[in-house]
Amino acid sequence: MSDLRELYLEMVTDHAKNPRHRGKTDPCDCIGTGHNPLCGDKIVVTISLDGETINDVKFDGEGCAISTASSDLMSEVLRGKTIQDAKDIFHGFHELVAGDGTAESVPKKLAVFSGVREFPMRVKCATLAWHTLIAAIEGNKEASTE
Amino acid sequence: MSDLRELYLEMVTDHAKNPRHRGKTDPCDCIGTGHNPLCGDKIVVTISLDGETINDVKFDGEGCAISTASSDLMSEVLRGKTIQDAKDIFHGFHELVAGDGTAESVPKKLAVFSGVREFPMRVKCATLAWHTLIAAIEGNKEASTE
Amino acid sequence: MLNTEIIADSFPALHQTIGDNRLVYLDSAATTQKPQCVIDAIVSYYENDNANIHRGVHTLSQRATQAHENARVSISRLLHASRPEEMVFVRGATEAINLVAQAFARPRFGEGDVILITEMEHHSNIVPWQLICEQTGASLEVVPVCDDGSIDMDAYKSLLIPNVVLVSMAHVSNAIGTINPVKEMCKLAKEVGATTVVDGAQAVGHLQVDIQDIGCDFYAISGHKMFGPTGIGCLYGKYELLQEMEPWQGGGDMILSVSFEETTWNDVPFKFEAGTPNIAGAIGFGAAVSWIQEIGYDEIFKHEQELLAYGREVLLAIDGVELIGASKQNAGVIAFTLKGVHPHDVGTILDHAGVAIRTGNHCAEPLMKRFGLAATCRASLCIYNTRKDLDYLGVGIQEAMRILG
Amino acid sequence: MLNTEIIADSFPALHQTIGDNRLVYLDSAATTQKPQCVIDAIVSYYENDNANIHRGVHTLSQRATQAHENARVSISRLLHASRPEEMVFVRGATEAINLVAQAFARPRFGEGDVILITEMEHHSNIVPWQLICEQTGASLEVVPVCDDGSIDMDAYKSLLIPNVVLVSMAHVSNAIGTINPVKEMCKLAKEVGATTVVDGAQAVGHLQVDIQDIGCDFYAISGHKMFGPTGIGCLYGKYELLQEMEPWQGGGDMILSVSFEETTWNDVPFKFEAGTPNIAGAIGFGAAVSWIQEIGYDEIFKHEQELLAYGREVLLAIDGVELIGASKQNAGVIAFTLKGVHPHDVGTILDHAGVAIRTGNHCAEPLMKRFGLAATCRASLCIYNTRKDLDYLGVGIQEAMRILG
Ligand SMILES: Cc1ncc(COP(=O)(O)O)c(C=O)c1O
Ligand SMILES: Cc1ncc(COP(=O)(O)O)c(C=O)c1O
Repeated sequence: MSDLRELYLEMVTDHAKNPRHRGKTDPCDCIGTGHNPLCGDKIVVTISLDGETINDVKFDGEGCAISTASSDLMSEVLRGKTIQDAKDIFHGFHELVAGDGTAESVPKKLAVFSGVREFPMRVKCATLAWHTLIAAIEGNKEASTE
Repeated sequence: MSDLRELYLEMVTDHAKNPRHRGKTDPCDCIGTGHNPLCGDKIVVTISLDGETINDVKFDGEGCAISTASSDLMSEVLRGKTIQDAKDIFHGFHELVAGDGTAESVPKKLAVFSGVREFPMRVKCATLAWHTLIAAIEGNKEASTE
Repeated sequence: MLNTEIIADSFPALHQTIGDNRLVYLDSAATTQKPQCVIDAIVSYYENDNANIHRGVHTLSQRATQAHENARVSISRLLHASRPEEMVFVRGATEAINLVAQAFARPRFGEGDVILITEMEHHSNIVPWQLICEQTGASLEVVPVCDDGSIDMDAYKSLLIPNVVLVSMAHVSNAIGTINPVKEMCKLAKEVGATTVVDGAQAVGHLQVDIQDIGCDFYAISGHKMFGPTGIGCLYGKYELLQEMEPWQGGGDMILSVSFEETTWNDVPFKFEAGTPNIAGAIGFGAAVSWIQEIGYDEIFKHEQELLAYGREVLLAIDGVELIGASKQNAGVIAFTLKGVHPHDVGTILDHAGVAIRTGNHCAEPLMKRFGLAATCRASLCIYNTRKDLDYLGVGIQEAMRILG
Repeated sequence: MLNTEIIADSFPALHQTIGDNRLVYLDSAATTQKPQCVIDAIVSYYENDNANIHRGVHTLSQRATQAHENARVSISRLLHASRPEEMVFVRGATEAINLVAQAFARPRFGEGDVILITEMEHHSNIVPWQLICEQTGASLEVVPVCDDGSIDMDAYKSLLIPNVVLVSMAHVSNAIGTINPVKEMCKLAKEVGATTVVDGAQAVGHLQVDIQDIGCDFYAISGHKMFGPTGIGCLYGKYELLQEMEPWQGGGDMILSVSFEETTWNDVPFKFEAGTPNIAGAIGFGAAVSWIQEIGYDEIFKHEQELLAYGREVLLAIDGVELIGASKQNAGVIAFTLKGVHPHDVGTILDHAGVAIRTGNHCAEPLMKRFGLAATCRASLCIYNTRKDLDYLGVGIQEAMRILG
């Protein structure tokens, strides 16, 4: 049986309860809206860019613990990264929570989501922020996990 | 198990193969069309009346052995009967083939249809002519057994 | 009190563990579990009588036809329809409502006509009418819901203007469990000449429904929400209305005769049942009806009311729990939120404890919005549930509070 | 040759007697019998995983969702669809064709447009188009059938004028078994820009179907005609076409979000799957597909062709038997009449001997008229039939001739 404690690690619940990156970037160069119809969550991700470099990422909206923590930690790890970095990190992250990836292939802070893989119904919660980020970068306004 | 020989008594197969009352009455005071979608049969029943008395009944169209024999024997027993008689006989006949009736309650010639009761899917074949007759009398042009 | 342990014994799916915990199934509003007799009826059909129905002369076809039509008779009696021909077999309540919308409303409604629904409807009783409005130019009006989850009857009365051509309402809300005064609502609707549709998906598994007494024109039900199989349901329609209606789908069995020049429709209800129906489904549905009748609605309703009261008590004893729309006339549905904990997380944590509830918008987004929520938790009760089940629910919720609250 | 005795062993319904005689089931074109594995899959769903699908976080709902979607994948692979999203679950072929008619054709067609079907169609592929013609002003044209039961391809070509917007044709005729050259017909239809619909109800249980190779836009199938449960089928539609189409029914699961102001549709195929689907049906359908793949179409087709040849031989040896439309490219369907004996009587007499055939117009009245008949007898073959079955058929027919001929 999958272990609940692996899903709700302290770092996850901490970021879920006290997100550090809630809000809207200023300036806001890209904006995307994400929707997870499974739980009714809607989030808005904003990005400020300096050329190809991500200066800041923020998110807004209500979500479950997994989705909020994932949004917050995504915002945290992407600061100062390039757009290509962001895509690569998402790839690794997606492999971690839904594929064969290991904790080594993602920035350390994201390793706390390793437990998600055991909860297939929660994969979409963990990836919603990322899908929304990519949509924002690519100029699609909306992302949905369904 | 129901007995096939009870269904296809010689009198039934004889009237089915050599119906005596095929055609159209002249004059034709009432006409009705009957349709049994179960087997695709369509028959036309015509009646010549003298007041309330049935002078002649004939039928036309293709049908299965049960339906043809029933049409033919109906035509035979109804000659000279009143309309009310016809309705009463149909009532007894219906009870015989689909209800609790016995051979005593129908004109002798119709008793050959006693076996139909054991073949529920054939009740409609046996009653099609009668439904059509009633429809003709009551001025409804069409009868259907379904 | 009813011996529900014995009742639960007839439901094979209830006898399993999720991880280390016994399954506690509190999601019957989504779909009920199936008693053994229903499963057996399906198996027996496939193992003994499997054949296509209508128009077959061979024995299997006769048996299958008989069993299929017997089910129609059982269901029509359960709901007190005036004749079996008033029950049209469909896939479920959703198809039933769409059938009314497309075959009744679409050819009749137009600009200026008003369709009235309530704020607590399931999407299945919203979207078909939105489509009709788009297709015909009619407009949709919505009766608001009070804070306690009951319909605002004053608002209902004032919305019932003569332009209202159809009123459609849930008998029981799937999201919060409100039992609506459908008899009174139908009576009022009739006064302005409106056709009435009652969405009974959440009612018939839990309380006695007498269609004649309610006085509605149409009533929609789903087999799978009343111990029956998936993929089968019924639309009840008044005989005269069904007769006047356009056909629904075209195909086999719904016609009397077909030619390229002229096609004549079959009689009601076959006119609406094109193609091979869900024969096994109908037969299983019939078995479910027999099962319900064996227990009796009095027992069912009493038991679920008792559990409802107990469940509310258990939940309200937990700090941070808020009940949503817990009206006085309520079926066994408990909608709630947990302070600071998202329903989706509650669902996962409860599942881990073996407790199955539903979380989300329950296909009732407008009602969620009415209560200012994106999602809720919903525990829905059934005759096979026990107080112990609700104790487990309470323990699981406390665990969720501990982890995330 | 295949060991069909072993195959027949997996079909519980085949092991019974009708009166004193072993059941000989020759009515598989109406519905096939079900192998044990299909029945088991249904039972297992109800006994272990029964839950509503999509949007549930609890274990049962996850399992049910997974099983339901796995079935979609299996079916899409069987038919060589390019992705599972191209398979829409419906009640059966009839609903599939109605879906195309209402959600694709109705909003697009109008006066001057021509819908082309053939003279051998099942009512389910005639009436939906008659309704569309009535609703849109389009007109229906019909490709004639030759004496041997094949499509008159010259006539087809000359009917394919640029006004033809849609062609719909049976892959295999249910009434006489003709296998139509659907690949060529689709190619020709494409040349005039017509959308193509293939009614595959009678094909997929008997021969390998490669949708990509056929090149059609839509393909309709019924689970119950290919060893699966009743009440489930699929519409295959090209992904781009499905995306462009209007929704079918409105309700739960077919929307992304609902508000009274604006409702957004869900993605394909969910846009067309409103309400709780026939979950057990889909899962059983998936099991039927696995069963077919285990046997393999090569074996199935070879066996049925062999039986067809033998069956024709048996029948033609009886005085008074006439075969109807026995074309060269024919599936295992033998349509026949008996001189001087009405098919309905043949059906009763054969049933008495334990032999189940179908009699009547086979939901193909126009084709009956084409052959100047009101009804025929039809023996339809399946992988589980044997030569012995056909011997019994022959004996029964001789009995019918003796009694009534
Ligand atoms: C050729 C053909 N098309 C369509 C259908 C309709 O299938 P269903 O009754 O499963 O909807 C049938 C079934 O008899 C058929 O044989
Ligand atoms: C109140 C209500 N109406 C309609 C429906 C739709 O029923 P089905 O999904 O069986 O078509 C549901 C099912 O969730 C419901 O709860």
